[in-house]
Amino acid sequence: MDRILTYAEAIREATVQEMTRDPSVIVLGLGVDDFKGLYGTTRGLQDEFGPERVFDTPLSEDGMTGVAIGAAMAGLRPIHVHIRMDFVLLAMNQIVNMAAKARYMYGGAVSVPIVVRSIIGRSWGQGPQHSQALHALFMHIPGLRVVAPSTPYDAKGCLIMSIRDDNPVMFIEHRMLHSQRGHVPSDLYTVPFGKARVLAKGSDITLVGISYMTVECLRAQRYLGEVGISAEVIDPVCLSPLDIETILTSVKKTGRLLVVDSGWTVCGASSEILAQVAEHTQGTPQIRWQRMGFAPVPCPTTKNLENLFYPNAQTVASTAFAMVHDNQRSWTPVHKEAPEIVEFKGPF
Amino acid sequence: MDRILTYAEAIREATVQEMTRDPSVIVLGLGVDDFKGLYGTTRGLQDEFGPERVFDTPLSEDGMTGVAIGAAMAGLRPIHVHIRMDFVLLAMNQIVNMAAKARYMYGGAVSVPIVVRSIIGRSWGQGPQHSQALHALFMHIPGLRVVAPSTPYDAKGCLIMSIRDDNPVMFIEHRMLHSQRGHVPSDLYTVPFGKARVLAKGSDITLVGISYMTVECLRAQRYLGEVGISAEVIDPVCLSPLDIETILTSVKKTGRLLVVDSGWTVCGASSEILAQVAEHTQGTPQIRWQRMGFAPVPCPTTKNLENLFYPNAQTVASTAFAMVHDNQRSWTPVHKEAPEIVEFKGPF
Amino acid sequence: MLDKLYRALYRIRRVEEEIARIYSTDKIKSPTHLSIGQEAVAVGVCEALRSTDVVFGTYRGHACYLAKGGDLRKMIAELYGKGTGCAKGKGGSMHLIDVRAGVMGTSAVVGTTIPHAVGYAYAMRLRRQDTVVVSFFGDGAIEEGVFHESMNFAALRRLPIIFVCENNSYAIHAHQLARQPASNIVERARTYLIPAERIEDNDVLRIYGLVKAAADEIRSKQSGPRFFECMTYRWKEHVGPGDDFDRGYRSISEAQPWFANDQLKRLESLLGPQVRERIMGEVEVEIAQAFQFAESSSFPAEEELYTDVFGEAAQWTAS
Amino acid sequence: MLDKLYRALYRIRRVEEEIARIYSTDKIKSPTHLSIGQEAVAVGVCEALRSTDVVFGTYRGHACYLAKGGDLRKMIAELYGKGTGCAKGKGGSMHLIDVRAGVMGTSAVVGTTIPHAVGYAYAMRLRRQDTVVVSFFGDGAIEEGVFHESMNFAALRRLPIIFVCENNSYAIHAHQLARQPASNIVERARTYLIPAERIEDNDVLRIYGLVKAAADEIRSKQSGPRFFECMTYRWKEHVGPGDDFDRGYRSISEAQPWFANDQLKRLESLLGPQVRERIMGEVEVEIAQAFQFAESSSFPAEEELYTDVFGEAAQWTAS
Ligand SMILES: Cc1ncc(C[n+]2csc(CCOP(=O)(O)OP(=O)(O)O)c2C)c(N)n1
Ligand SMILES: Cc1ncc(C[n+]2csc(CCOP(=O)(O)OP(=O)(O)O)c2C)c(N)n1
Ligand SMILES: [Mg+2]
Ligand SMILES: [Mg+2]
Repeated sequence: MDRILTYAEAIREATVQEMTRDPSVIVLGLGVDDFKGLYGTTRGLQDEFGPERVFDTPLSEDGMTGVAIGAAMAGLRPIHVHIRMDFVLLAMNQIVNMAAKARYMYGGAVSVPIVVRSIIGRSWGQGPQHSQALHALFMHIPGLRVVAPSTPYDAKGCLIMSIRDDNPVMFIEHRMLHSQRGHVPSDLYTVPFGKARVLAKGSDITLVGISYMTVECLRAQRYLGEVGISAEVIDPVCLSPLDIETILTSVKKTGRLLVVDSGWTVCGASSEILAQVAEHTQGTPQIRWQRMGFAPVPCPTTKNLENLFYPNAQTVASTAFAMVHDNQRSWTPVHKEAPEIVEFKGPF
Repeated sequence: MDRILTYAEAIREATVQEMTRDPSVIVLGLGVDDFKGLYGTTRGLQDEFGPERVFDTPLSEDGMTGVAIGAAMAGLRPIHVHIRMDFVLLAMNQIVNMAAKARYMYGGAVSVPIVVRSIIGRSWGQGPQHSQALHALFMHIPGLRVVAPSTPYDAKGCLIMSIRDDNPVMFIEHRMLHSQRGHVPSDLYTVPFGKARVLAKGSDITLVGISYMTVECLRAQRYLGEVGISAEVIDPVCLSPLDIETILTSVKKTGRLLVVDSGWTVCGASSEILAQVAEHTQGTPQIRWQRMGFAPVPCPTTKNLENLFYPNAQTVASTAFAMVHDNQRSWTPVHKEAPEIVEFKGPF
Repeated sequence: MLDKLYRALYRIRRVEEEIARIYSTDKIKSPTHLSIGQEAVAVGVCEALRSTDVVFGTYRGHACYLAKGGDLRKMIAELYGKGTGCAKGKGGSMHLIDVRAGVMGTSAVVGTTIPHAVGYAYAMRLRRQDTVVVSFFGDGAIEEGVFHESMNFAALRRLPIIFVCENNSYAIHAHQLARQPASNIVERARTYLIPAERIEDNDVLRIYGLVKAAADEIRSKQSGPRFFECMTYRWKEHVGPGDDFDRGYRSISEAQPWFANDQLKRLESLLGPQVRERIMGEVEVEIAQAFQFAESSSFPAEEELYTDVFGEAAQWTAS
Repeated sequence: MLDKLYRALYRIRRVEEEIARIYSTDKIKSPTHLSIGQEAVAVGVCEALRSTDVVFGTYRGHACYLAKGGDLRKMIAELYGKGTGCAKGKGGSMHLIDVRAGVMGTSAVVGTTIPHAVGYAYAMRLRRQDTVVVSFFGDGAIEEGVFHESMNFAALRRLPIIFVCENNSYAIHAHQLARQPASNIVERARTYLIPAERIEDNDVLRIYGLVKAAADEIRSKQSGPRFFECMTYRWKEHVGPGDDFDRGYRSISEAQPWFANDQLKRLESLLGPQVRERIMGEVEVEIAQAFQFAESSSFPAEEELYTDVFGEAAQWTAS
């Protein structure tokens, strides 16, 4: 049965259903038990499953990541939640040196089925240390899965997949996605890793949006439609492994690729996607490609600079328009701030 | 006056000369004062400059990075040395959230002139946690400089540049470079950031080697010469900022780009270089490009698998050969293990 | 002295009340953490320091910034995101800095400035300067490993630093005893042989006196670090301008003794009405002017997005 | 019991002597850290455990692996980089594991396995299993913040874990007092209200007795963590098979009392010659066979480069 849920509700539902099904699933992280419930994604879980399976942690990201890894080695399936991905930088040693490598360096003797949920992104002046999207750092490391679903449907299915997967999974949620609504089946289902989704069909240009940028790409697609440009919008959903085939098929059709990341571009997801497409299409002179992402600076706090820091539907549409017109013409749709950005003022 | 020094000696000399010139330069890090002297790069420094300016640290990578940052804010120029880059993962929070952002988030009020020297790479079964080359993680972050010189000349000049620069610099040394010899002027000189070097001229293919891979690319270039292929070899020297112009000029001439990294390829330096070249040369159908790097797995310890994990002169030559012959022909030079790899058995 | 302490307390309290009042207008577009109720710690500590001494603080840093002499106008402009702010609007409430006043920065990532303070102190010792450095942090921050790493190094090298734990019993909504096996942060410091004291009652005079003595001793005897655990209480919600005693994680009865023990009221009662009113009047004018300054300042120009990422050591580029 | 302890000590000593002997032939192509001189800690602790109990160790992990019952043949094969090794040759000396024996892994990054042990203990408590988990680490590891984070959480949740600090006074070439303001690691544990004891003399019987009592108590009373700081001494260089008393960072006179107090010799003297010789004989055969096994095993096939990166939860892929 399909219902309309928010992305946050979808995450919560996936968690509840998996915890009900499998007693080895536990949830830990700063604030997972509090009344704000991490944007509602963990609200009420502790009442339902008790303080042994759902617990707040001390402020010890490095140590608690290690605790999750050890618990996973003992057969649990911990979901470790971080309200901001910036804090995961404290846990890089455990994630990269241990979680990603344990199975390999122990010759297959252990599994580390942890899910590291972390929230990225913009909203209400989060500033340089509270808004980073560092998925590229994890894509670089073999042994990690990296998923960044953008719809409630995929949020639920990917989270269930991530919990059941026997490997460490970095599960990435953009704060501006939590309020997005969409159809979500009530039963349990998995969304497989490594399958991209075509969210809108088009013939003139392929827009690949990462995480929240899919929302902005879909808006851009509508703007572009108004000026007669047909954009195809693809959501990779999973960044590692990456489904380059779906992107390639589209690019071969449209001849143009614009990758829009919710992160920095240098050594980023957008550079990887562009590089793979370029490798696979060399010798096809008509293909054009470009990347967009954060400005190459730390994120400023003040609103007027923050607006310039992030790509948005208008800048995406405008860039796509120029690409389609071989940079011979330019156009920008009227700027409308995204409702979710206007509305969000916390809670943090 | 030019003399022949090893890369390790060049680093030591740059340190001594800068410490002599500028009393604000200090050196800290695990083992910088011990008799092994980090491959000789810090040997004797403590005797020369005293235990206040050259000191061993507790095993506290995160904290000591913060200490270096605080000291830098107070006007010192700390060089923080890590015998393995794998350990820098413990300091990601301080490097990414503080060092890279302090100047920006404090509106230009402070500088963080730290140099983080870290050693990467292969040798004598270092295994999964003692051999990583994670420069791409730092290239991704605005506010950091990333340099990876491959010659003794550049090691000295880049280190002096890094010390004098007012920004955090990740200075990356491959263990197999320390014993490499080359001309090094005895006076003080800087090698500017953002300038690549053409190490060998050629017309058929451009080999871009990163860090130690320049050595292997130069060997590959000689192998290729024996079968009539003229390879140009470029060392970016500095990875952030990256001198894409020099690479582009070469690729436009040769029509072929093979980027060989001493790291993983996904979201790596090689994907960034390929992406930038692809962006700048779109519509030029004859250009071919490819990446090489670590196998997409953690580094295995046992020698026979380790040999397969890393690119080397033979695999580079063989890949370049195939590219030049449009994958219609294949050839591999006889495998000779690199002398520096055969010889190195510690000290660690 | 009393009047100085009173002025400092009153000024911080009133500034934050104004911030709380203005917050609902959305002129401040960023998460903001108020120190109301905790001012005595910052004030007691900072008044005991010299202007050349240096402090490092946290995202809950208004009190520390103001107590140490940070520019009020630049602070309010910073909260408003204006180009005249102390960080040109790029930082906001959580990233205050005023180098001139010795406020060397506040950070949004818990625990991150603790080792900076230690490193700064290292530099001071190396340079034979008699600067004392203070590191402010919360009872939550001590759970981060870096706290221990910082104390170990500071103690090992006997650095001129005073660690000040502002223990308000909560990290966001979690009580200290839900995060730590005991409330004994001072004991942690003592295992590093750092002389450590716990001050139970937010007493601004006692804090002032003890920190002054500690700073003097560090300066005169080149002795090593000192540690103070200052028990205090946050009156407002963790982030934002509201009250939150109805949210279930803490009770108003727990707060009552702290309200009753308000250091501002206490000093008020110790001062004559004239002094009090003069101070109040002056402070209100200053505050009004600061908000006016912020209001009338411009947002940073668009080019500012790209400035301050890198700095150039101009003197060397020639060589 | 004495003969069991003796056998364990003798076996580890002799295995490592053989490793040291063979090392110069370059059959072992990887950094190798010997425990010679420190065996009493691993043996005293592990003999006090049940086979279902679990240990986590460090890169200096041969003793811990063997004492806990890890497969000797697979260990030597691992050092040789053979496909029959306990980690298929992918790990080497620093990454030993034997899940069947409860050796849950050793790691080359200092401190990294400490929280794993805590997490494992968390899982055991959640599952109401009476497994006791032991975390081994050095006196250097306690300087890493994660050590404190791990103790805090273990104490907070009263987990079934025994922390064992193998304090050999050195981290590589740096003496503990060059890295810490005092030699009082037990005190750190006590501030978390963890009962902690320091054992000064490497006494294998005392270690055995105390750990046995602690494990029993954890099991019977579901009490929280325990901590032992075991003073010991590394006879060989930090990494590699050689001696290094000529390198200036430590003196042979410092080592002499430890040589004199060799636990292997001590137990040898307590056993009758027959028992001793039987054990020696058996162990020598086992060791010879293990090296033989390693020699005759094959290196992993080339395809192995790509295996073991990811695992599949086969039971779920259908859903
Ligand atoms: C490393 C890190 N982890 C988590 C957070 C989220 N966070 C913000 S404030 C806070 C609580 C800090 O408590 P405490 O140190 O006691 O300071 P207080 O807010 O009480 O002043 C947490 C967990 C953060 N900012 N940084
Ligand atoms: C995080 C980290 N930092 C530094 C190193 C380098 N290193 C390897 S062993 C060692 C010393 C560890 O000392 P201790 O914990 O006392 O163990 P011991 O070697 O004495 O058994 C160091 C610093 C490392 N492996 N990991
Ligand atoms: Mg607090
Ligand atoms: Mg030791």
